[in-house]
Amino acid sequence: SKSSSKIRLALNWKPDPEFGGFYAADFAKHGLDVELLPGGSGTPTVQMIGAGSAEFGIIQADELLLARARGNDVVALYAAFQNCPTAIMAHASRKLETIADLLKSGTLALESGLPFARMLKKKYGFDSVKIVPSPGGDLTTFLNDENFAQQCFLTAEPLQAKRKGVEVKVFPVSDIGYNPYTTVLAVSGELLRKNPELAKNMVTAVREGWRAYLDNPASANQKMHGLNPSMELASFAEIAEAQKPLLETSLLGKMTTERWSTLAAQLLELGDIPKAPPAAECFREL
Amino acid sequence: MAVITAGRLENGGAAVRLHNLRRTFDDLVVINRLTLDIRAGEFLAILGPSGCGKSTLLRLIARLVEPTTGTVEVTPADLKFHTAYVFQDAHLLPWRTVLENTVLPLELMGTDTAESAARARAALAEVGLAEAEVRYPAQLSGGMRMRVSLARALVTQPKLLLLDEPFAALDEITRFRLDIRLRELWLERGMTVIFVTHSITEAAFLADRAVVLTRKGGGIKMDRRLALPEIRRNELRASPEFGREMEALLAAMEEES
Amino acid sequence: MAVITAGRLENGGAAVRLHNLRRTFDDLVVINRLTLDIRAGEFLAILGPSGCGKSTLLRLIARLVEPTTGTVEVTPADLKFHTAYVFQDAHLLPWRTVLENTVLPLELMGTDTAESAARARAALAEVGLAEAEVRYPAQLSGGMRMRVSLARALVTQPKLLLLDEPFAALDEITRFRLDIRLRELWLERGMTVIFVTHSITEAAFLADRAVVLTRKGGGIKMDRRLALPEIRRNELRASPEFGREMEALLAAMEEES
Amino acid sequence: MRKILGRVVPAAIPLVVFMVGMEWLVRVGWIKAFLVPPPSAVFNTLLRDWRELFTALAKTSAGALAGFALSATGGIAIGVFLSSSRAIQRAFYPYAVFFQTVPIIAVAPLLVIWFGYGMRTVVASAFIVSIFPVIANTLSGLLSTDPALRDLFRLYGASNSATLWKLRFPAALPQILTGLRIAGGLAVIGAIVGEFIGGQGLGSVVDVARTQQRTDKVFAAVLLASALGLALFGFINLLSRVLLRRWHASEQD
Amino acid sequence: MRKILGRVVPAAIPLVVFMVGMEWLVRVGWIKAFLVPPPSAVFNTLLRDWRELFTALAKTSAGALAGFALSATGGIAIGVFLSSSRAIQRAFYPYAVFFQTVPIIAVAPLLVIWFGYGMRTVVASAFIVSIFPVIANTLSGLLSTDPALRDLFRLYGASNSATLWKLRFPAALPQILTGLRIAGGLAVIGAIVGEFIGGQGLGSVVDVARTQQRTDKVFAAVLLASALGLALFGFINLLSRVLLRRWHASEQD
Ligand SMILES: Nc1ncnc2c1ncn2[C@@H]1O[C@H](COP(=O)(O)OP(=O)(O)OP(=O)(O)O)[C@@H](O)[C@H]1O
Ligand SMILES: Nc1ncnc2c1ncn2[C@@H]1O[C@H](COP(=O)(O)OP(=O)(O)OP(=O)(O)O)[C@@H](O)[C@H]1O
Ligand SMILES: [Mg+2]
Ligand SMILES: [Mg+2]
Repeated sequence: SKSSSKIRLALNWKPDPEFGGFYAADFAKHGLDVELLPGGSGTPTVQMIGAGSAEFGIIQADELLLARARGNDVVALYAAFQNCPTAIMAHASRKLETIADLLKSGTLALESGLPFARMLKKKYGFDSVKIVPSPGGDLTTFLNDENFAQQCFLTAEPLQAKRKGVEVKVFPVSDIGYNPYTTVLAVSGELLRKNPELAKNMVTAVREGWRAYLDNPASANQKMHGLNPSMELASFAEIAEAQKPLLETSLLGKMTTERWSTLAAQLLELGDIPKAPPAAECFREL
Repeated sequence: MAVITAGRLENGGAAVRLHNLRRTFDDLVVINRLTLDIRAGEFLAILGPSGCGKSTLLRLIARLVEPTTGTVEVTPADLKFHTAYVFQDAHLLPWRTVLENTVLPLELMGTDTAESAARARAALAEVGLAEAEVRYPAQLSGGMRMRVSLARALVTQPKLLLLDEPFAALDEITRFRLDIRLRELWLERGMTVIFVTHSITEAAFLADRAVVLTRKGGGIKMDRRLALPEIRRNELRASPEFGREMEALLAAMEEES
Repeated sequence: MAVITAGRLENGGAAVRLHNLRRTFDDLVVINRLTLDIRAGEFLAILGPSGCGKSTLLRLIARLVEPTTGTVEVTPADLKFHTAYVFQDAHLLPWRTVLENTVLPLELMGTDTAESAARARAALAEVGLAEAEVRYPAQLSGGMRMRVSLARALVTQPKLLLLDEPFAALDEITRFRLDIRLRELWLERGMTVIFVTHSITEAAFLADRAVVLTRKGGGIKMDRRLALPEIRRNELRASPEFGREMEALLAAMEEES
Repeated sequence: MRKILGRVVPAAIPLVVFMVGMEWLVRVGWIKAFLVPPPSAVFNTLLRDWRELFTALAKTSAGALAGFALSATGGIAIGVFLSSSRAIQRAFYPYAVFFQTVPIIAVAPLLVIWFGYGMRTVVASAFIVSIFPVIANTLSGLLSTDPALRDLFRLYGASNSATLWKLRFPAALPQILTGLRIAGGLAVIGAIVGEFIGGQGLGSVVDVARTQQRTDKVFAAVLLASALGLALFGFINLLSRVLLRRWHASEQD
Repeated sequence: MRKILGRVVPAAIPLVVFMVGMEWLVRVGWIKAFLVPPPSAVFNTLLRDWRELFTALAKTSAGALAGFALSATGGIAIGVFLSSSRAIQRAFYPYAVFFQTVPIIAVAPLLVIWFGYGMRTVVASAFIVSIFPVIANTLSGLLSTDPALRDLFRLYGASNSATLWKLRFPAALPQILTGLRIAGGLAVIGAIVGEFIGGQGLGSVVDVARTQQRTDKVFAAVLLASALGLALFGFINLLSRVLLRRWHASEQD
């Protein structure tokens, strides 16, 4: 069958604990020869899946809805992060209580164009805060300016900031009711129709991989550190531990119609998509 | 003598017919209503005050400049293999040595390399530059540059040779020597030579026919066949016939000044 | 006459002393052991076969080339305000019109603009280019370009005028006229003139002293004071004294060929 | 009028051919619309979102032009400085190369901290990206002056500044203009990269449209950026024509 | 040896001065270390992480060099093509400008999809970013041929290709080399930008080090990129020296 040919899985960032389960997976056991392709800033995984330049890819749920609305038939198979790790962090010294407080002054760096940013704007208005582009994981400005808040990954930048001696307060975006699945394994609709078996094996392998990683991240961490030596081994362990609550081990990749529908409704309301697709189109339980 | 003359006529050179030629640059009329028949194998000198249009006339004949009206007819027509031109300035390629510059026309005509080099060396020896062949133009004196340019024109065996004051930058001794050599080559090869010069003596010494252009208006002031022997030696310069031709040319020139 | 002579002596021109001068380019010895004293106000012609080092000598005097060994001494020393040079090629700035090119030395010396333009126009008229002042160099004939270069040298009132075959590209009539004019200017202004020429006649006609360089070895073959009257007219060319000087020069030149 | 048409029409032909071809390829499905939008969609977007796009274009133009102006003056000045001696070239030219190879994105935080968010960062980025071609072309132009003309100026005791302004600079002009042609396009790129960091203009539009997977809008913005680049290019060509027409081979027909 | 020292020393002086100054400024706290690392820290990183950094440098070099080689050949070819007539210039030169002003980052998805992850995307990016200066300089050089020499070739009935290779190209060489000087640095930048997307080499190191707040490593990587740029630059200078020494003013002392 197809399983003998090489399968590409496009990641949207370098090897790090966010992808721990994929690196821990034993694909060979399921007859798969998978190559993990680490990405960088701006790697367009959704388009790559659609265009067939990778069989599988890692995306976010909201990306998938946007893609489908643009005619790119991509289907989610496995959601690693049940809870969205995207958050906003501010200096603890500002003594902010809520996101609403945070939006009353200072500067906020947000990744341009993300739906949750518009949601924030709709909810609270950006009249008294200065919105600037996200520096993408760099903390220089944040460290330099107490009144600077920035979008972050719950498990990444806050730890970094602490290490640099800055106490931070973190506001997960799920607090405002925006909670798309993240680090979602996706495939093109076409491939799924043609070779459901392959997709099933893939999901099985990934699920086992995540289970293994949650049980014992050390060896996968070692492997990833080898591939991404710029990140220290200690950080791998730290993050692997910190991200556990977001993964919700009980579910291990499962997705629900309800959450997809909620997300679709939110995007529709924001005007990001012209109409909400049926949730069943968006993901497949294998 | 007859032998050489026969050889000359056999080859024949190119014939040039200019008919009612006119060339202007913007408002400036440089050549006007100029009609001139140059027979195959003729040695024609063109004289005229500075700026009167001599170089323009040569360029028209070489088809480097298009006539505004009128026609230029050269037979045989294929300029590529039949015309050589020594420009008023040397126009050497600065990135080529003397030898490489001399060989250029042969290269462009696709002549075999070994033979080209030999011919180029012979031409350089002719102009007294055998020793300078590996130098670059920037390392030459003004007169040496002009001589390279001359050698470059002589490597090919043109049917039509256009010379624009080729010897102006040379000392008189070298100049006299080359005058004689040019006349010899003409006799040997039987090409048509059109020779622009500022020197009335040189015109009289070299040519069989001289044309003096008017200072303005772009026409012909005088067109004179020179009654002088075919073989010219330095002694000729002192002869009364020579003096007579000189005087006629000088008179025409003076009227134009 | 005496008035002019007095004026000439008053101004004085620059004196040039070359002592044991040597200049080589790589292996090539161009000037060697050359010692020459040029008095203030002298009119010196330099002759020699093509490539013998005449231009190099002028460039050494103008300090555009450094001697390999030996010394060049010009008094008064300030070249900037005292030297003008007509190069063997015209060397005009292609982006400037004829007038703008002529005015350049005055501009560089900081002369007032209105006066500069007037002087440049006068110099252009002198060389017969009054009508061409708005043209660009690319629109000129070869002889016209050289005349612009000459005009450019004459706008300043140099104490030392270096001329490298300035009239080579001109017809004989114009050349004779400019020969006379140059001699007049020299008498009026009393500058020192060093004049490189290929024309033995011209050297004899213009200069008070002529130096013939050797073909090789970079030395002096002949250094001769010309016994001719101060004021030179075209009639002089036919006189026996003139013939005698010519012959002497010719003999020296021929030995070097 | 004829003349203008004569210039625009040849340039338009490949464009039209290309556009029609693209439209066709996308329509028949050989190229996927979510990768490359059909030209018609891009035009629609240009029309529909023109207000947003043109406001952005105005900002980008301001940033790119300011950066370009700085590059032009700074680059020429540095080129002039470097041309003054071989030793100076050896000492400082490598730093210009160094400066050129620094990826803006790597020093983005410094830009933001020094210049703040917004226009000044954009201008700085446009400047950094576009200055080197001006330096390189100015320098090489200034070093190519005809030695004979240099002698002429030396003879008349011309000061360094007179030699520079009356000889070396005019002689180098054709090459300097080529440097400016290159710098024009780079300034536009630099401005857009700066806008990714500093947040405004077409860069911002592209950034947002990318996350939104609005390829039509990305292409519309890119098209406008290119139009800006072309306008700058056209301006420099015009300048070149005016300055060189009378004397330089490259501007004669 | 002396000669090499004579070249390196003047270039090193400003560097040393700058380094010492920076170190001092950071040590006394005028510049914050998280903004700009002290040079000593950068050196430490270079030593400590040399294996990772040099592996990355090797990849980036391969990408940049390949892109540069493509730009050089492609740019010269396009310049030659454009120089063949005014009409062709009018028809196609604007597209070269267009091509130049497309921000790589905006068309990154296309690059990745057409060229895949890794080296080919990096090469494509380096190529796109660096080709225009070669085109512009080649074209302007080819158009500047001395008309008198063109006449000479016309007279001898030289074919277009002979005129190109024996006249116009050698005459344009000084300008083409300037184009290559610019393209060298840009190819390095282009490669790094490509690596941000395609994920390898120094680009990747910078990308990760940024998120890890390792400014020392960012600077170390930038330093290596610049060294690569300098090496390319040095190579072109050498080439220029060899090709032009005998006849062109810009390479004579
Ligand atoms: N820059 C240079 N490099 C090398 N050789 C040179 C250079 N300049 C001149 N020469 C050589 O020096 C010699 C003398 O040159 P120069 O120009 O002084 O001759 P000239 O007497 O003026 O000749 P002409 O009458 O032909 O102008 C020539 O052999 C020439 O090749
Ligand atoms: N390309 C051009 N554009 C404008 N005018 C030109 C051009 N070429 C020549 N002329 C003008 O045409 C006239 C004749 O020039 P030409 O070069 O034919 O003169 P010439 O007789 O060769 O003079 P010389 O003896 O000085 O070389 C001059 O007035 C010159 O200014
Ligand atoms: Mg002429
Ligand atoms: Mg000379």
